[in-house]
Amino acid sequence: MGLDLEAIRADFPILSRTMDGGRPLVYLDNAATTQKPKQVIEAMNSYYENTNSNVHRAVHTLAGEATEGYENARTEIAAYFGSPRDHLIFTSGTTEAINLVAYGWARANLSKGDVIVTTEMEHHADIVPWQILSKERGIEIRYIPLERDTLTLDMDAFEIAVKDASLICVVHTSNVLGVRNDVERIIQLSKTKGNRGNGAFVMIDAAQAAPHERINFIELGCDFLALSSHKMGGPTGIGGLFVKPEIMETMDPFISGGDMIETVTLEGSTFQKGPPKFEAGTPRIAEAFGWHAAIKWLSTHNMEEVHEHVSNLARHTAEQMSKISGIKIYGRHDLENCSGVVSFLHEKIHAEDLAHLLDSGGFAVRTGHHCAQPLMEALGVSSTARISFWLYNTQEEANAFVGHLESIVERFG
Amino acid sequence: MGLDLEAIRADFPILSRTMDGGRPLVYLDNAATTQKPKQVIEAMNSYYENTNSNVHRAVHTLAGEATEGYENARTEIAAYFGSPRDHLIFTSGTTEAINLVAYGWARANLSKGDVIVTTEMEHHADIVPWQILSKERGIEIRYIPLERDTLTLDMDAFEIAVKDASLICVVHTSNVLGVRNDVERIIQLSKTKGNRGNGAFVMIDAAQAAPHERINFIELGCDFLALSSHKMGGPTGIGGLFVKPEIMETMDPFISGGDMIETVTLEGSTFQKGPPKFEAGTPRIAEAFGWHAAIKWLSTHNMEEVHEHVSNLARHTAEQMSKISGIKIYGRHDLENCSGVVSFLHEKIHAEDLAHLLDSGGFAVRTGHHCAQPLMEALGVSSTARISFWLYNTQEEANAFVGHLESIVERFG
Amino acid sequence: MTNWPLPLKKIIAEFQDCFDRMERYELLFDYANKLPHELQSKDWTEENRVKGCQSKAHVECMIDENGGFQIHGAADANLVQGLIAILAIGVDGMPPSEVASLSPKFVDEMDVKASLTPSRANGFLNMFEMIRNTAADMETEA
Amino acid sequence: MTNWPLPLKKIIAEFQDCFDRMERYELLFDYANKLPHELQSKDWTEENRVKGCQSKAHVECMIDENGGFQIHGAADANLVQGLIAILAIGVDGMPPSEVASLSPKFVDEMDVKASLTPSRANGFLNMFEMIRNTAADMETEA
Ligand SMILES: Cc1ncc(COP(=O)(O)O)c(C=O)c1O
Ligand SMILES: Cc1ncc(COP(=O)(O)O)c(C=O)c1O
Repeated sequence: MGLDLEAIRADFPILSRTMDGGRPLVYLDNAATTQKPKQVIEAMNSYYENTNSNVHRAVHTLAGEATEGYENARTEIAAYFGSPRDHLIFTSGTTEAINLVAYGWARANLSKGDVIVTTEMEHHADIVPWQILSKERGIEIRYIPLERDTLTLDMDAFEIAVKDASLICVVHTSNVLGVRNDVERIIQLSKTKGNRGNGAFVMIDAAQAAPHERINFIELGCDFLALSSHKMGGPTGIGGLFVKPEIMETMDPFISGGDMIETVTLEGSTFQKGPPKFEAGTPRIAEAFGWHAAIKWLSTHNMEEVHEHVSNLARHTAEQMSKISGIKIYGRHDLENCSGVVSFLHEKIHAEDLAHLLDSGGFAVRTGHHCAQPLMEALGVSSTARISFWLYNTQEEANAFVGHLESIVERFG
Repeated sequence: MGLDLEAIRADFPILSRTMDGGRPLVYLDNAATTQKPKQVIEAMNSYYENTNSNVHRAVHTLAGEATEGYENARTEIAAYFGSPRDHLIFTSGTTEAINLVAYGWARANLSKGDVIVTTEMEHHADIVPWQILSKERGIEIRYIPLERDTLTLDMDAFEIAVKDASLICVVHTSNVLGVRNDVERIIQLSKTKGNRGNGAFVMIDAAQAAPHERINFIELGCDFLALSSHKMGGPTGIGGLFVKPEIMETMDPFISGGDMIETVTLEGSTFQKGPPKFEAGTPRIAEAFGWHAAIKWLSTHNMEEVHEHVSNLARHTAEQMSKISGIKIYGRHDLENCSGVVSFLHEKIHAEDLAHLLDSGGFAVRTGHHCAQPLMEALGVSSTARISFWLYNTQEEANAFVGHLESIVERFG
Repeated sequence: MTNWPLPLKKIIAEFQDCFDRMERYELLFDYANKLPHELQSKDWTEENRVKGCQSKAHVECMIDENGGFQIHGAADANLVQGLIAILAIGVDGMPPSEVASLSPKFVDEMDVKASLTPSRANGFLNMFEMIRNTAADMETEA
Repeated sequence: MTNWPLPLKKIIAEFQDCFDRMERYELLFDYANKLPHELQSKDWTEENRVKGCQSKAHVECMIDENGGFQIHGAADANLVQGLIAILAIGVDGMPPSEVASLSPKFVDEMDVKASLTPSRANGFLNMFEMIRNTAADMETEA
């Protein structure tokens, strides 16, 4: 079997775009955002052309169809992640999802003296909200270090740190190193040893995992799971937070206003139960239709094959790249479960120059700190260049990339 | 001159949809959300088919085009509202915009003993965030009552209340009554008499005003202006908060994470200045392209004509409806600056039944409390039915609506 | 047509004879006045409220002296009350076990979109589910 | 072609003679090594940092003994440093008044996309604006 790359690529209109000098686009910035299949674009079009209406609380036909479609999206997206629909709160993305944990759950359930454990490997989205909370409430943050030699989390340090922790926040798969953390073990340790044996709460940032790994929220057993639609073929502007219902009940409202209330009087308000309590105002309706279409599209592929494909591409490419003189790879691509991300630097050519030079060959490559400055600090660099593969990338693209990189190094290195 | 309704309608694909029994769709739920012209749908398509990339901090061609388009959207949308680009923070809509004032500004600048003045006429989006803040911080909320006979704000009460107020939050145009408040006077009184003569801060909820009235944030002189794209022809999932820059500087970050930081270390973070500080994570990129297209499209029309058109439709329709036996209108449509909204009830037929019966004629009408329960309380009802016109609605549609309503009342009244 | 209880079958046929949606609504309005066991508004409690309905709807299930099922209900909107009435008439006196296995599809056959009032959860389906569950409980208790 | 200062005109012509973007980048790399007044990295301060550049870039404006304009600068990325060098060469010794009225369009004519590094604000344009403003200030002060 295997993935039918030709058919897959045909679903993505942007992949036939040509760049400077008629070169084909080789899109290797998928960890930043993936491209969208036409099925997703069409689902949103069709929403706007046939159905558009505000959802909930109206009885006309369009409102009925929009509400049904919107809530259906919740049902199907939740099901894709192995959950009933009442576990999924729509947010604008992973960042807002983590902020919802910080504002809605942590501020209601943690206080001075509590400890949050997170890691050096995190994206800023999983650092800054905790730092702000820490400053506001005197909650302590401890960072699990990255082992400098293996570029994986120091699990011994984790085992010690988890004991005092009320909340553990860990990235499932790094957006820089391509490393997948052993989240199963992290969750298990948190639940058994966390909070002095009473069990700690766990938030998993799955932004980089969901695009190539099927995640089952219920089986995984964490309390919170944060996601972005735009990194898995869906539109911008939407994402989600999965929350165990019994924990959702202990959360205070965060963003408030219409649609999340039960009653409002001048004296005060009462709130809805479940996800609606956290979805104030007009929701991201077209975006929910789009994300749903992305999930449907992804479901037509075998995610184990997808994972194998992107991780093989990354592994082979990293191997080839490391043979180019002056190129250093930051990450682990020998691990079987590595993602499609390869970070690298050249000893002489500045990462930003590299990216420009690669772009002139049609290769879309990101550079910078990748919103992970503490990780950069741990790696001893201020930025890296990064390529990241998704299911539509081909071995030919990877080869062409390596070839172009080689010629750049020869000419400019 | 006047609006070329035929050309306008041709821009909206959904308006040619037929409903039950082949009847044309008569969309009268514009206050909930407007339909989108094809220019908006196409702008988002083109973004996804040609440009899609994450913005900021990358140098490849797609990222450059996406960033340019995204930031260009900010420039042009801000300009439409008479402002430089650094006055506009993108949010997911009016609700999040008001929450940003509550979390980012009010929590940093108000404390126990401070008074927030708002009104009985507000949408829940402009009530619940203040109630939550009030509970959390002991800040007092005072509600300016609605004059029961004129259905306008009690300005005498306002003149008294404003003196103690640190922050005034008022809806520009009611989503139920069609009444436009005298926001110019409210702002002037707030600035001169507010906060014991030191001047109070003013937040204007312009969600219902922007679709048919050209608002100039700088000339208006308020401190905060909240908006939703989806109510003015743009996509769901985006809106904005206009803030005076000197006030933006006094705001704490709200949602935090990537892209809004300057530096992150394990010890703490420093933040960007201006709007970026409040836009954490991957922004609503396609949505910004879409909203920009909506603004461009709206700019091709004379907003004074648009206002006259919707307000005439509302006025004439309300007049006709009030002649139907048992129908009672809630609102003021004799006022020259009324919006396109007409709320009504029948003395015998339940509002929800009315909406179903109207829907069977192809008329999309909303019922409920319209996220304004305190206003419903003031009107002495628990809900109303509501029609709301926008620039594509025609006098023929309005007539057909009145005719169908008449026949319903005859048959079921 | 599925094998509906006879009273329901008759009602469905009536609706299918209607000329258009307006006529079906008229019929629903008629049924709203035919509630076999009206729940007086003084007996409307938080407990018997149907969740997910935009309008107020209240329903309670009982067993009559012969062990037959009874729905007592009412709503402020006529179309909703009409649906409650039809359901109440359709199952009146039936053994709870049969009620427990009833499908809500009959509403589709009646072709009244009112059933689809798009609340967060569908009000009618919520009501139906609640009634079936109560019937199933009565069954096991009996 | 706009009426650029002669040294700039020459440089633009050089770029226009390039075969493709890669060759233009090569030329930019060459110019990066031709900074007329390199700002040593020990002199890189928050004050002379160019905002909106992703890479580190620092620029200071001075007046030479003949009252001519001078750009002292450097960057960690070569393409950025190349642009600084071209600008520095292009305006070296020019009267500040002329610098103040220069247009940034010459970069378009050189057809190097590097100038378009899509930061929040365009780094190169920020630098250019800063240089023009400084030149204008020198003018009024003089
Ligand atoms: C007056 C007013 N304010 C605020 C809102 C909330 O806007 P959104 O739902 O787009 O956040 C609405 C929309 O219903 C409104 O009419
Ligand atoms: C690991 C990780 N977490 C969080 C985020 C933030 O996601 P978003 O920008 O969609 O909110 C990203 C995306 O860059 C990421 O890679």
